[in-house]
Amino acid sequence: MIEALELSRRFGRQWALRRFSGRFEAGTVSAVVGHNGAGKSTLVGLIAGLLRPTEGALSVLGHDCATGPRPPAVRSGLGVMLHQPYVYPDLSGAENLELVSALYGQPLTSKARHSALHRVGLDKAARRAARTYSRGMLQRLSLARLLVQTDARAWLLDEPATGLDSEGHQLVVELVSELRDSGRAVVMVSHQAALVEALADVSLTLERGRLAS
Amino acid sequence: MTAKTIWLILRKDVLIELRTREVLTSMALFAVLIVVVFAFAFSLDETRAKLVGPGIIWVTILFAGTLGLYRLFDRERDHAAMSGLLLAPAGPLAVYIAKVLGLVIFITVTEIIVLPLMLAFIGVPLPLEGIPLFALALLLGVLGFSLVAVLFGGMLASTRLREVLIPIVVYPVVVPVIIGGVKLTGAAMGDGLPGEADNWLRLMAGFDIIYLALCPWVFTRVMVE
Amino acid sequence: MKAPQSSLRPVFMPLLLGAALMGVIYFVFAVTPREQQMGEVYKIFYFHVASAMSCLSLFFICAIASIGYLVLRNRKGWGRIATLSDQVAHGLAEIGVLYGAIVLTTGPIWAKPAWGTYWNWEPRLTLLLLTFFLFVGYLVLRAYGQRDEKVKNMASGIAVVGIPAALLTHFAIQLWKGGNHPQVVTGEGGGLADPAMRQGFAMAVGTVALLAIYLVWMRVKTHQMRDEVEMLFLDMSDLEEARR
Amino acid sequence: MRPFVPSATVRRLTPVAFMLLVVASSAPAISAEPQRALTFEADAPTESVDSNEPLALLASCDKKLESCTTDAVGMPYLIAAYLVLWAILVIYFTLARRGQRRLREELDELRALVREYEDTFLKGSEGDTTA
Repeated sequence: MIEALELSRRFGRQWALRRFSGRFEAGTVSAVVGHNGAGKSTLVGLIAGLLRPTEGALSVLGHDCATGPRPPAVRSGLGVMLHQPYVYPDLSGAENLELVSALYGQPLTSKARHSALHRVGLDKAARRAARTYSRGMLQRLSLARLLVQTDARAWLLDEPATGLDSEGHQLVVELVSELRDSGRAVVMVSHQAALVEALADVSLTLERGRLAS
Repeated sequence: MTAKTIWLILRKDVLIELRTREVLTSMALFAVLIVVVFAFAFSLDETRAKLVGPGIIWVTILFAGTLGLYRLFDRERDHAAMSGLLLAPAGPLAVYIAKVLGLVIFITVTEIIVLPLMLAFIGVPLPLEGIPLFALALLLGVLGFSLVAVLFGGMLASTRLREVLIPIVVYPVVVPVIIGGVKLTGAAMGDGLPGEADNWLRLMAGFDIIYLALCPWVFTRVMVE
Repeated sequence: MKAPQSSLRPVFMPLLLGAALMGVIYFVFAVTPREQQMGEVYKIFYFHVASAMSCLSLFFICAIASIGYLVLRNRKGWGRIATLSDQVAHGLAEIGVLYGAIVLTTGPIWAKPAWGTYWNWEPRLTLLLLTFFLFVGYLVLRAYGQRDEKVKNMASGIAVVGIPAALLTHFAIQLWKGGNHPQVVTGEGGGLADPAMRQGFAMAVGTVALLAIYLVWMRVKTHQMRDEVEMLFLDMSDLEEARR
Repeated sequence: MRPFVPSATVRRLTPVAFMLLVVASSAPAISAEPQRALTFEADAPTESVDSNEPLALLASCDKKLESCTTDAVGMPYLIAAYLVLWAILVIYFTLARRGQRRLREELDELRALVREYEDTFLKGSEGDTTA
């Protein structure tokens, strides 16, 4: 599904990530844990395709990233939830969700949109502009993408529970478990131990850009 | 897929603009202010207006367009929206075309609002039969400017230096289109040799075609790491 | 592999080039005849036009190298060639801007006695001025951005646009100005009638071009060294990690 | 990936080839014939030429060209131009040279440091096995 071999990326004179190897299989939740600055976000950037590896090999959904840009099938096949929620403040919650769903797959039926927003507890705020949302609500809007982007065969989640209360945590656990049970590969990057214990089948620890032995 | 994405991005930009009306007001206001300043600076009378008028109009379009460019990409900068767009299946090409169309629309709407005012302020008579040539010059000029401006604006949007770099890099490249626009606007206002207008039209059309072919190629290769 | 840095060589080349330059300048001042209308002052043109030619060709080759970088960087196994072409492009742009500075200073100094104004918008100097701005932006970006992939891509993007920009600006200014720049070299406006003038000009062009090649090669070496310094830092952090 | 460096022979040959070229190009200068007047139509000088305009003086000079020894009119500009040429080249060259030297020192220093790391690391690793 997603495989990294001796993956390295440098920023100027330091290795942000050095010789990271790992296989992320379908139907499993793989957690990558580490303190701040351990290279987690760099790894997310590499897998998502925002950064290019300095050394090493990376293949996502069968596409070898060294051979240039990713075909559309791979792009819609990999759902990416970055640390910052991908949202336009002037559009309403519902409009944001429709935009993302249409960009990354098929347009959203109003029924599917309604049920997704309801599931993440945003049905009341759906019409309001995203500018008025709190950080937790923005995170919930991002989580709604997990339900809506049905084409995604693999998910890359960077700190999926930022800004969420305990109920939000529970929501993340439910949603990610559903993804796993439906045979999708989930790569979750987080420094919250509770979340990792609840979900992770496989857990890798990053220290100073390297896999801790 | 790409066409759908272009439409989505464009519709999103226009929708946000209709809600906030932030871009158009700043561009229109900015354009009118420039014209007023120029009108005072040159203390225009009838004869001089015809000489300086086209220049003022096109300088205003250039600066207002640059302002619109910054606004257009500011929206993508916060909330990591640009990476969200670039990772989409349609990729950077759709983003580029959507942003070019967006900028052309914004500048054209600003022109429609501001040009009548400008012509009045400068006091330049635009004869009726000159209008088609003037409109064609505007279209070719604005398209050419947008193709180059969006290429460099998109590329440099994420760097600290964009306000410094974008003008230095964009203005030298769009000079042919600006001179062409000024000359054609002059011709539309009645002076200037008839034969010259065709040359300028050919040059501006060539400019647009060349950059229509080159800019997407460069944008798609540069925006992805 | 340790490059043999013989102490003589780093000094030898600049002295040689300096001597060649002096030789050409001596030839220009002593041997080439005075011009019928402008007397001695026209002799600025030798190095002015020679530098202008080198400047525009440096920008052109820089654009080609940048296209090479953009195309090859994703090909398997072409990584080192891509890095080299990017370093070469950066060096070419730097020396291009240097020569541009020479042209844009000697140009007005020549224009004042010859045509009475420091700047009269004649086509080729204006073309060079605009392309000069484009590559100044290139260098500003290179100087302030770190040396990572994104900055290399953006800089290459700017350089690549240089070719169509120069061509279109050339036609636009021809149309706009009609051009009264004496076609000294290309022969329409009288050209170099005197053989000594032609030799002088050929030597000036030759020396300026060779100086350009040497300076670009020096800058490429510098960029390679800077990359190697970063490589060594990375190796060191590897060794530290392995020892822990 | 190590930076690409031309082979040693290429580097040794370039200065020799270059020197030959310069000598060859300046040879004809030595055998140049004495000066002769020649035709060279720069553009007609601008119409509004008043008396103190240098151009007017120039034009008058060509009537008595043979005896036109001191070209005082153009000389300061000529000298200024060549001074600018030299200034730009020399200043740039010294700055680039100094930067390169500093970089070369840093490079040698780093190479020594890395070699020293490797030695201590190899010695240090006899005892334990590294990951």
